This record gives sequence, structure tokens and C-alpha cells, in this order.
Amino acid sequence: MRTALVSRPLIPSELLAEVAAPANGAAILFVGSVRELNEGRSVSGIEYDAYGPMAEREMTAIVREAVVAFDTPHIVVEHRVGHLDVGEASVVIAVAHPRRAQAYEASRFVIEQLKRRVPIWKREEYLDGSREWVDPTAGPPVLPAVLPSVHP
Amino acid sequence: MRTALVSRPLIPSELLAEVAAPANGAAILFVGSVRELNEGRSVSGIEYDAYGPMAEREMTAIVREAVVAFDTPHIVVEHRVGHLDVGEASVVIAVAHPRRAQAYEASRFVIEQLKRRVPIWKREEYLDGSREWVDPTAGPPVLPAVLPSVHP
Amino acid sequence: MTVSALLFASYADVLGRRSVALELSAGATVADALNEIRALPGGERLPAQPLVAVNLKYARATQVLASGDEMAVIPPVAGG
Amino acid sequence: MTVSALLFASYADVLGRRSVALELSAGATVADALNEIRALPGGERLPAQPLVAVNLKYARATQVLASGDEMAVIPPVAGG
Repeated sequence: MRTALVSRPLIPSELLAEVAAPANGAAILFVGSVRELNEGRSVSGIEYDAYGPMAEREMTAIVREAVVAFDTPHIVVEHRVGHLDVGEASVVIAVAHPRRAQAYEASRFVIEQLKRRVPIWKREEYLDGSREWVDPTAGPPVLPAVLPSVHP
Repeated sequence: MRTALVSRPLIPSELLAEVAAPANGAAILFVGSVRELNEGRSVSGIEYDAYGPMAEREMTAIVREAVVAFDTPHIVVEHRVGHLDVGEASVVIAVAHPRRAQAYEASRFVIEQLKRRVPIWKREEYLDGSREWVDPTAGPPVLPAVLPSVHP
Repeated sequence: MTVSALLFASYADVLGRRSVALELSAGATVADALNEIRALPGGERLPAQPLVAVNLKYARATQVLASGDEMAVIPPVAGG
Repeated sequence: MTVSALLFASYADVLGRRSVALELSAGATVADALNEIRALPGGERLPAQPLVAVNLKYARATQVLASGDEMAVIPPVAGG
């Protein structure tokens, strides 16, 4: 397992190669990238900001949880920060497992937890020149439900 | 969308590149590969055989169904036939979608249907020199449940 | 009429061949064709109701065959 | 005692700074620190109960702070 917050372009195939092992029958690679359209607005790019030390800590905690819950050491996550153009990868998650069901589930677990817990923010830049911090929460911010058990 | 039955090594990163588009925020790459151990036996390699024309037809039908059900044209599948060593990829499925939930679901749909419907067989070769056709069915073979609606 | 039947994987192994040309009466069904195959050496080792495809589509045992059809007896699939 | 508070993204924008050194009484809690931040220019635009981390871990408003703690006010996260 490995996690990293990086400011260089992500190379998905390198993460896929990193989780390969003869015991594994399935590998899942998730690549999140900058979309040209978000909620009807034309996006020209995204600036990712992070609370670096805490983001690294949370990403590591999430991957540790997945390693235990899904019983595979072969999970690697990289998240990029800084300015990204449309189409560039912001996050790559590679999971390999002897069985495909667990590989899918572990991959999904990691991205959902990452989006919920890791202190990373993005400011979308629009074609009209404006820019805005993205707030995925519908209502007021709440403590993540997993908080007490995750940070004993 | 594209499907292929091929006898050369699969290159997952090429399929990932093939589904990339500015409208997509998520890409899922599934890579199935030959495990060194299956049901407790040490595997040295696998020979994949297929009913070529029907396998191509079924793979195309599955991907068409996924394109409609999950609303993305960006699905590419390649399945390899012939002899594979441990660690080599037997199947690669690349899906990209504006949203990650649908990308995961479409990927999972394609691999599950592929394993259920596509006429491909594998003969495992074991370290002790023996070899055996793999029969994933527990009981007697039955018509796939989806048959009537899939082939109207 | 003549119908060609393809055999694959373990079924090709037990029958020792990958195809057979069947001479069938007009109106013969998939089930009839399977009975012919079962009468061949090794054919007794086929399961009671193997999967069958006709002209690249999965078919039921009751499907009526036509001259020139390509039938295939499909062992349990194991792709992926 | 002194506690440093980090501000990020939209919260850094509304307060016009990325960090602030807070002078707090012994026994002060996260909620007390937030009140100090809210008294700064722009601080009134923070939500009623923002997420907070202390020393890299999410913390509750009732958590007591210690001198030298690194507190961070965490806007809604949007990674991935």
C-alpha cells in the first residue's frame, strides 16, 4: 500500500503496475479527471488545494482501513494538487486482489471515503473567467459519521 | 464502444486512453489476469479457447447493452485467447463516464455478463504437469436467465 | 438435410473432434441433433442438457434446425 | 496560550489570510477558538459549525486545546 499527494501529472499505468502480483486475478484502476462541464457550467480548469500533512494522514488511514477490510495489501492512491486542465487526472486508485468482487468494492470504498474525509479543495475555473470553490455538501457541514471509530 | 478477441498481449493503458473524453469525470479499468493459485492448485499457465465469431457477437451485445443501460459510449473490451503465463492479462475492460457511480456499475456489468455468456473456455495448466478445463458452474449447465430478452 | 455441429473445449476432448456433420430429417430440432451427437463414440459423456447455439445465438432444445445451420455445443463458459 | 489556526480555500478567501495565531485562556476549547476567528474581519462569513481539525485529526467543538496545537478550519472537502 502507498498513498501520495503530488503536484506532477499522474500516470495511471504506473499505479496499475505497482499493484500487480501473481496472487491477484483482478485489478481495478480508478481515474478521476477534470470534466469540461459541471452542473451546466463550462469548466476550463481546476485548482486543487490541500491541507497537505492532514490529507496524507487521512489518505493513509483510508487505505489502511481498506487493506484490512478487503484483505489485500495491493492498494495505491495518488492525488494531484495544483492547477489541472480539462481531461487531466486528479486522482488515481489502483487495487489488486485475488478476486474481482473485493477489488471493485475496495476501489469504491477508497474513492468514496477520500471524497468524504480528505481535506482537499477545488476551485473551478470557468470559460467566462470566473472561478469558484466547489462545495459538494448540500446542507451545513457535519462531522463525518466514521470519525470516532476511525481516529481512536 | 469496441470489443475484440485477440491473440496478442493486452495493453491496459491503451484501452484506458481509448475511452478518455473531456465529458468524462471517471474512468474504470478492469484487468483480469492469470493467478498462480486457483482452488488450492498451483497454476503455471492457462490456455484460452473461444468460439470466435459467437464470442465476438456476445461481447458486442453485452457492451451495447451497457452503453444503453449506463448511458455512455465509452466502453472498450478486449479478451485474449491462446496461451497465457501467470500474471498475464486475459481480459481488459475500460469504461469512462461523466459520473463515477455509473462507471463502476457499467464495468461490473460487463465483466459479470462476459463471464456468464461469452463462449470462451480456459484450460488450466498446473505445476505438476496436469491440465484441466475449468468448469465454473456448480450444478448442471442451464440456459442463461437473460437469454430470451437479450436475443429477441 | 445437413447441419454442422461444432464442439469445443472439454466436449471436443470427450468426442475427440471439433466438428461433426449431421444428417437430420426435415423438422429436426436441437434435441434431435444432440441425440445424434450423443450416439457418437464419447458422446455419452456429454451432460443431459448442454448449452447449444445455432448460428451464433444461444438456442433452446426445441428449436427447429434448417439445412446449413451451424450448431455449436457449448461447454460451461469460463472467460474473463 | 498560543494556538495557531490554519485557514483553507473559501475560508482563507473570506478571512483574507491562510493562518492566524490565537491567544487563548487555559482550558479554551475548539468552540472558543472559533469564536475568536469569527471576531476577525470576514469571520462572520464562516458557517455556524465548520469542521475543525486539531493536530491533523478531525475534532469536536468541545475539544480542549493545548498550547502549541495546530488547529485547522476545514471547508467542505472536495477531493477526488
